[in-house]
Amino acid sequence: MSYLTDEPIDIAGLVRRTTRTADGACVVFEGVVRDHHDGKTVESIFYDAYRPMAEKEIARIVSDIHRQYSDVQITVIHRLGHLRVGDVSIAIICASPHRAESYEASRLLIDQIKQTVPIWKKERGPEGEEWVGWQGR
Amino acid sequence: MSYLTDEPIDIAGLVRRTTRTADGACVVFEGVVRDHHDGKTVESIFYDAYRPMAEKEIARIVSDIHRQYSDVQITVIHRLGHLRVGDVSIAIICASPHRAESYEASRLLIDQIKQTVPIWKKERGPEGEEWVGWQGR
Amino acid sequence: MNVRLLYFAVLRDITGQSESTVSLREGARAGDVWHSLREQYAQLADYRQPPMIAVNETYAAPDTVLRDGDELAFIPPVAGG
Amino acid sequence: MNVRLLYFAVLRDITGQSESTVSLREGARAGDVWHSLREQYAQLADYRQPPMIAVNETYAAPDTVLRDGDELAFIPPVAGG
Repeated sequence: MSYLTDEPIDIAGLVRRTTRTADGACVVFEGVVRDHHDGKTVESIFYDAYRPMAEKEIARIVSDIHRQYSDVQITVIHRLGHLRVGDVSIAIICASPHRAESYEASRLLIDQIKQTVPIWKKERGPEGEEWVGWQGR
Repeated sequence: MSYLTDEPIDIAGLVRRTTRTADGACVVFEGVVRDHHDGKTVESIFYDAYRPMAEKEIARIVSDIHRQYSDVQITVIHRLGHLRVGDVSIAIICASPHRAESYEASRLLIDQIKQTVPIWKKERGPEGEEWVGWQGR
Repeated sequence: MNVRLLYFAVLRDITGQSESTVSLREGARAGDVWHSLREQYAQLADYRQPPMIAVNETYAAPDTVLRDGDELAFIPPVAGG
Repeated sequence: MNVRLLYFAVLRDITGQSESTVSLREGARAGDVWHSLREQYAQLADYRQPPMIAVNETYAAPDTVLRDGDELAFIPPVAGG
């Protein structure tokens, strides 16, 4: 299964497929395109990726977290391409018999995905466009 | 707005109405009826509440957490009545510009709601039915 | 004076009613009502301590003095979520 | 020997290409390729240190010795999520 998509993310469907009958808790994280960043207005974002490496890197992170939290069923999907304000860029679904593990796994997953997965975003606004993280170096 | 419902919870609709254009993160907690509890098989659950007091108590908790996390937009809804395995009993939606606050607020909300809101559940399984928490005292 | 007593969950099953009106002497406390319920229903005999108590939809201590027209409820262990 | 060099995000914009084949002497290291890119593109002059480096879809250190047929990519600061 791919961790990347060029289509809108069907979160309800993913939640349904992630949660097993033994699960009493499901924690969903949605990353959403917001209308500002570093004091600038954002109208849309273009997400680019080194696709095969991003797939491998997300798989590695999911496998690491699953090893730590074996009770947690995990689904991760990151959307690429042009997204507008309010669109969901990433969904992380964690389901488990008890809630503590799903909260912890969810938080670790998004933190690690943001740190190492080769995905980039170019923000577009009234003042032009810019690759996030590059100009600030 | 009521915090209680007798109908299935429309999570996607609640997420859409909770998230503002300034929000970059949305954390959704779903409590789900699971197929076992304390080693016993569960087939369905009946949720009962002291409705006016439960409304007030959830409102108080939401207001407390909102005071601590003023950036977080919060929606809470608890379903009552007969639920089957896999049905969502509670949904907590937290949206904020950055993710840390939504994770923390979400976790505190469910922990506090489980502690003090006058809602009860009667589990039904092949061995009969039982009000959770009472027999074990 | 009269107090409206509400029954929920296991207490509704045990007593077979969802509410009743109880007549109390002036100065009666919430905990006193629990003790007379215990005397009435054998299944409550083991529960010397009352469950949580709500007076007028707010949690209250067992020694809360009741007033005419109050709404009283004993709150069995909650299990929402 | 030849290495396939991939360009992403800001590096694709700066170089105007998505990939190229670079000929290297035996023993060349990943960091060496970054330094020749810097000489070629004025916009990279300020970036003495390379961004993160991937060799064959795995993160690697700048002193990694390259082999014929390797796939090399410089990874600008990531911003997924």
